[in-house]
Amino acid sequence: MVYFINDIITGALIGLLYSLVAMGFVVIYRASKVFNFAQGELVIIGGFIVWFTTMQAGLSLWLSIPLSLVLAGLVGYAIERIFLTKLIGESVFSMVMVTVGLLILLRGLVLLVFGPAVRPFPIIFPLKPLFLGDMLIPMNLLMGGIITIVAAVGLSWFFNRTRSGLRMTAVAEDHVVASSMGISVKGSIAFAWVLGAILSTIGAMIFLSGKSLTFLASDIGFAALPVALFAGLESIGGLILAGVIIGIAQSLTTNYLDPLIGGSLGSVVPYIIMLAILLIRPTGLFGWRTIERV
Amino acid sequence: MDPSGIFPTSYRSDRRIIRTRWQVLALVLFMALLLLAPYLVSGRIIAILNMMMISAVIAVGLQICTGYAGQINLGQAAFMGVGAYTASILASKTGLTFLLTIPLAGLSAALFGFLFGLTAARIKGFYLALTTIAAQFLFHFAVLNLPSTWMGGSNGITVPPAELFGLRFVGETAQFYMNFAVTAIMVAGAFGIVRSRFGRAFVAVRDDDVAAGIMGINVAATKANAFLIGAFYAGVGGALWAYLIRFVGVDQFTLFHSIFFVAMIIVGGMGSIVGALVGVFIIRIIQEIIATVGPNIADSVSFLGGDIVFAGMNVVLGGVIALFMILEPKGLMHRWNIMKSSYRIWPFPY
Amino acid sequence: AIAVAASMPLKAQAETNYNLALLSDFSGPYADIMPVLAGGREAVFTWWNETRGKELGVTLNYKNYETRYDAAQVASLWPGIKSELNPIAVVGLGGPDVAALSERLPEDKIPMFMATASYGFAWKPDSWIFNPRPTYSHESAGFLNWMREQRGGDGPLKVAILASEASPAYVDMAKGLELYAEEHPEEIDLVEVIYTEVQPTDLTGQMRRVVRARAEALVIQTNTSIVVAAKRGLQANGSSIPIMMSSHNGLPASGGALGGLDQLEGDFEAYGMAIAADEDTPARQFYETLVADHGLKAPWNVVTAMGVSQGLFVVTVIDHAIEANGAEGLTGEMVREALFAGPITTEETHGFLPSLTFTPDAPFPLEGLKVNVGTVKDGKITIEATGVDVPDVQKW
Amino acid sequence: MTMLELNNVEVTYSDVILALKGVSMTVSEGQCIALLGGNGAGKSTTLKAISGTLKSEDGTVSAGSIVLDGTPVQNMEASEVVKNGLIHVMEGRRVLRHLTSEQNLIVGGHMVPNSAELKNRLDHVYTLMPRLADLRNRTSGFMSGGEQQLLLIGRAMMAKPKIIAIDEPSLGLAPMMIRDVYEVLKQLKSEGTTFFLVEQNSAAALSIADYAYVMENGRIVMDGPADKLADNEDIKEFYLGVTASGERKSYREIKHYRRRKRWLG
Amino acid sequence: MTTNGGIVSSPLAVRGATLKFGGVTALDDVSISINDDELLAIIGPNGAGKTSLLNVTAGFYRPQKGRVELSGQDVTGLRVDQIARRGLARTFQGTHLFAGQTVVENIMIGRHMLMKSNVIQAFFQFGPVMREESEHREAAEEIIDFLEIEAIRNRPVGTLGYGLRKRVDLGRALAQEPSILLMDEPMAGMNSEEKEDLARFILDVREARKIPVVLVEHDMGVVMDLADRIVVLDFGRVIAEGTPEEIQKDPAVIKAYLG
Ligand SMILES: Nc1ncnc2c1ncn2[C@@H]1O[C@H](COP(=O)(O)OP(=O)(O)OP(=O)(O)O)[C@@H](O)[C@H]1O
Ligand SMILES: Nc1ncnc2c1ncn2[C@@H]1O[C@H](COP(=O)(O)OP(=O)(O)OP(=O)(O)O)[C@@H](O)[C@H]1O
Ligand SMILES: [Mg+2]
Ligand SMILES: [Mg+2]
Repeated sequence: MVYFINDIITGALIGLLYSLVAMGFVVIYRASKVFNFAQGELVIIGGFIVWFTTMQAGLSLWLSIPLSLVLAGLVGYAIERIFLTKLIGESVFSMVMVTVGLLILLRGLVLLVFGPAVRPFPIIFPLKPLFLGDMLIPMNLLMGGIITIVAAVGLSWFFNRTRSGLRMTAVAEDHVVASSMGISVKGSIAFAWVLGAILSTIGAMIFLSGKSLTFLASDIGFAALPVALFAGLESIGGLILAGVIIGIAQSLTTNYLDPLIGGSLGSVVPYIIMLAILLIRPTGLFGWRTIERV
Repeated sequence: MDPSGIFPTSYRSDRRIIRTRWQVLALVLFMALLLLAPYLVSGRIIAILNMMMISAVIAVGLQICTGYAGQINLGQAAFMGVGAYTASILASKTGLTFLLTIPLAGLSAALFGFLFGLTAARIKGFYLALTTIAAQFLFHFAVLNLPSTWMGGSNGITVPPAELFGLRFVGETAQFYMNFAVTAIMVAGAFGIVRSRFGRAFVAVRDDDVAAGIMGINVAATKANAFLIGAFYAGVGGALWAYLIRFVGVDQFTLFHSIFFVAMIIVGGMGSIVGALVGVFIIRIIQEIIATVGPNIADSVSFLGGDIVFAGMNVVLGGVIALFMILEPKGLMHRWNIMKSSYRIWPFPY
Repeated sequence: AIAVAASMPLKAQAETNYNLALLSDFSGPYADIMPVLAGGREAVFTWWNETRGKELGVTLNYKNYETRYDAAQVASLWPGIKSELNPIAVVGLGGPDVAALSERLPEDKIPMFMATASYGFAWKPDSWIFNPRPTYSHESAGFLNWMREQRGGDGPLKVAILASEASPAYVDMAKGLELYAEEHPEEIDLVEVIYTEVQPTDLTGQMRRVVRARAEALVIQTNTSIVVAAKRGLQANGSSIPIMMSSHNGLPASGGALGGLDQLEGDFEAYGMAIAADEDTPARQFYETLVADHGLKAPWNVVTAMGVSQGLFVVTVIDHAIEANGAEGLTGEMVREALFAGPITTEETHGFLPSLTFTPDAPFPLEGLKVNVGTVKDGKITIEATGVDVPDVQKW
Repeated sequence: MTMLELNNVEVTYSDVILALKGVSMTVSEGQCIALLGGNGAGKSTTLKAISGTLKSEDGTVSAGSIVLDGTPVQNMEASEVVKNGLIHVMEGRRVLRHLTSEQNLIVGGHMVPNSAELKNRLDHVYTLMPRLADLRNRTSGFMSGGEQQLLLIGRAMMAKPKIIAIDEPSLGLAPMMIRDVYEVLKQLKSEGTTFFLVEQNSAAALSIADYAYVMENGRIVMDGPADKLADNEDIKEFYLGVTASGERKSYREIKHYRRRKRWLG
Repeated sequence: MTTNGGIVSSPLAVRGATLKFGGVTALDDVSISINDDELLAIIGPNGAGKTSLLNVTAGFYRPQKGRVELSGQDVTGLRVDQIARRGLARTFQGTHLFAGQTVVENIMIGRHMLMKSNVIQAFFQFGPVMREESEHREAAEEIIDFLEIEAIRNRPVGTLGYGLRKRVDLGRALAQEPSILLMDEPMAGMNSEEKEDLARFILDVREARKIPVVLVEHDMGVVMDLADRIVVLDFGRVIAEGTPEEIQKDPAVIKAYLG
């Protein structure tokens, strides 16, 4: 029973990590209506920046973490400047498709800049887990979970309660209308990418702390997708709930069902849950409902 | 816009794709050249053409589903896989002729696609795009976890060569003719579909599904149909793939492959069959150039080191694709059409 | 063939030239090891040309082809390779090469030689593709039996295996061992078969299952990332169940990714090939020769060893073929025949490979198989055992 | 003082379609000008050219200049044009559909420095258009066509621009509502706002405008003080729908005949 | 009026329709029925529920209470496309055209449901499909001639001005060969010249096709001149019904709407 509870807790925490990565998607979507297919690549880039500042440049964690976040923000900004600015005014669809190109490009770029080797990732959170009686909880996930919740609360306050948040929402709603109201679409999208890149980097730190880094890490982007859709693409707060549910379901499947079937149902369970939810609520739990009017 | 001097004289002639005598000539010449290709160019080129034709069938299907009907589909490689597996199983277990296995492969992929298409009745936009990713993962999971006697599990399936009247389709030349025949039929069929009432219904649903419904179009069925047709093409392409490689394994049909199919239709231009073909050509050609030029560069500029050159090549591939999308977000066909109409009214600027 | 000439200037005294096609993956998933692996195998061809080749009047030319580890790319490259090089042998790399060419090579009558262990799905008679090593399951079964003997006492060895469904090859590793354990309950008790992602989020929970099942060994033949995550999971559980790795995710790679070999103290790597340890073995000596005289630049590690052993495997077979058929007019078919004609001795491969006896029954030797075991002692890779017998594994 | 000046403006769509063929006009501060014209004449295009929203439709100002309050704004980013004091109320009822009516208004006033002022302006809009007050928490995408039209006008008011360029404000409004809206416009005008009014309801437009332009086929074909134009026979017939003698024609009596535009020949 | 087993049934009848969205009552027990070959105008202030009434009729909204009948058949709860296939066509407030498509293509989409060919025939493009295409294309061209939009036949509708779009919208509805036509503010955004043109088209349609038309419109001149009968809605209720003369004099209507 203790183990069962432990599995639930660990699952929920892993789910929160998915939520954090998914938050990268959602923030970009919420502020620009662009669905970023290259989110997983942002995670690796963030990871490599952290690796570079710590393992290569040899900075202490206190220095390298803030520096990495700044650098990641710059990368996000650069991506926006190079790839998306020119497309403002074009259909959102073209922007989304550019992110598909970005995915292919960034994969190559990571390989070119950082090389293909498997790198050790710095130990950012203590390796020693937290012991609660018989239960043990990985420190990186625990602290990551807290960070995720704080970030979610903060960002959802920002988007729902502040005027800047409302401005970005307006951009996501309709680029042309927003700019005709004097809202800088460019600024909003740039902000979104900066934030998205920073969130991805934090995600990378939690995900990879004490582990290894290769471009395989981008798979987390696709693991986080179901969480974003489950919550609904506009909902930041909803990510927490969605992440926890999906994380727990996945953990219980891998630990109790997979041994029985001798396969890896755990890795597809998030997608199955997502499909089921979307069939009931086509825009996720808290996503904006499609408005159809004639 | 028609070239001046060309006026359609009947509704049928107005429907024609090919409108001038020169175009007829060009098409005939092109087809003849293709047919003679095995006698004109090296095996390597023929092999590239084989790959292109198979990709073309799949990309054209995706174009119908995504470009015409507006249903973003990131599961095309999975649908292709279903077709490839179907053809392989039928060919290896029942010895059925490829004349039957190829259409059956299309049908079974179509069925799988249709199931996902049904969800499109409720799920829209990005939500739908991302549920099609689920198709990808579910396919992968199913192949690996169903009893291995069904779909070969992790072992994959070896495919006997296609045979017709004792003629074995092995080697790139023989396969070229087989692929050519199938591709020609499929592409011609695609033109038929998109210019028929179905094509118009697809476009209607893409542009405004509310209005489409009120026009008497069954929106849910149309979307499901779009998936069905798109997946049918993918299935046929998958079967051709199976006969070409003669071994299918689940890792040949990944999400990354699906993403490349999407890239192909974007580069070529959404909503145009020719665009899909152009996109396939461009992306495949870049890949082949990289595979061909890369080793030579690595050899001649040895101070760079092979790893840098090859990694750089991947960047080039990604970069060129991204660049296409940035500079020509509406695809090459769009640029072509603009060029065409400004050429026709030349020398007047407008 | 300009490139061929550029990469391998023709020697005036050589009378006969043969071509080898080298399939590489410099930009796909194995880009990390490719440069080193390529260095190893190319150095062997240089060595052979400069020594044996000179004696025989034969030069082996080679050319690398980039496959991006993609079956479609291999398939479209192949006809070009064939017409451009007309190679007598292909030096392959991995799964996509096998997938794309397994049905094609018999038609074109050109054999392909791999570097890695084999897979259950390639285990078919009359193959044209050959591995110097048996399947991963052979290797793990051999290792586990050795471990059980080391442990002594009664009862089977309790074992867990960590695999992934990300690639069918990874599934294959688990399936083979599962079948072996099923058929040999007195040897191996497979207590856990765990599937995870290629870059796992967290394996603490899964490792607790392994610990609670009292596993005595954990087999991970997939990739480095999984080894790292599993190690962290075991550490969190305060456990030191030894991990058995394979060559491509072996001690040096995994140790590097963990930030130091000391983290892997007491863990093992086991495969049917020389262990790249510090000890002065014949393999090590041959490596030093390659470095000193034949331009090899790669460090002494398992990947280099893999490249060198593959190169040696190829040149030895060709050597046999020349002996049997003379230096002139060699064909791919003759090369393949030579493989079955007699064993490739461990001396011929300078201790990189055990003695190999191929039959048309399988793409790898079915008898007399051996694995070597390496471990980390005091932060250093050492050879723990050599020539460990591989049991008879049934096809799955 | 000249608020807005167009000099020989040409607009092309998709590099090939020439929609404006050299349009010049002047709007002085505090003035209300009306731009009349048939379907496809290029009225909306003129507004889009001024406000910088052409780009989203693949259009550019290919010749000529547009000067807003001393700053050249042709091909300027739309959000920058707004900073120069112009708000464009676009046709097509483009509300921010998932936001509530009030959130739409707040977005309109997003440049307001403090929230007290924001509240003030909201109240001002609500007193001028009480219907919007009733709807404040309604998701705007679900509102009726007319309600959305009102919301757009309210949203423009929130920004308190120097000049409002408004595309068919009376579109889809009930007769009583049109009167109300024009009352509001008059009120704003008296407060000093400059208006650039594109309108099909010519009677209403001419009643408030000081000066009017008539556009056909991308060209200005007629212009003059509003009251003068209102007396012009053609304007009466084509735009005001009254016969030369000042009587309204019945739509039932319309016969199938081609009319001739006198100013074209 | 069709006689159906002795019972006289109107081409379109809405009986006691009530439609609520959360707290908003868009329609409150609304009943209307239309006679053969009649032009019924529906007027009312903004937000009165006119469009909602059309939406209920077309099956786009499902009323919580009440029924919709087409020629005596209950069609409540059918999908929009099923209702369209029973002969109901409509134009939209604003436009809902297929913006990227040309005028001809838009009109051909309107004919989709009248066409019979299947996918396989379309794929192989043999005989019947081609014949069907040509036939329907001819019908589409007739509509284009009728609406006098020949010149813009091959223009994408996205590039047309508002007024022409409305005309194409009408063309597309006519292409469905409806037995009843609903029009939601067709005159909005037109100057009086264009209104006259459109009025003429509406009159011609009635003359040629002899179908009943339901017209929602805010232009009183048009409504009073064209309508045979007028229904006035306010806050989702019918507050008056009668001939134009009666309505113009009705004090409730003057208070709520005309002002
Ligand atoms: N996006 C576009 N692409 C191409 N041509 C366009 C585009 N938008 C408008 N046009 C063309 O430019 C001309 C002017 O259109 P505009 O929308 O300005 O007309 P308008 O006067 O506002 O008409 P309406 O009263 O019908 O709204 C028209 O001929 C139209 O076809
Ligand atoms: N889907 C919906 N969800 C919520 N409210 C709605 C919905 N559709 C309509 N309404 C509300 O119902 C009321 C009636 O709307 P409707 O569109 O029928 O008005 P209308 O009479 O057509 O007005 P207008 O003349 O302005 O077009 C409005 O207050 C509108 O806000
Ligand atoms: Mg307009
Ligand atoms: Mg309405």
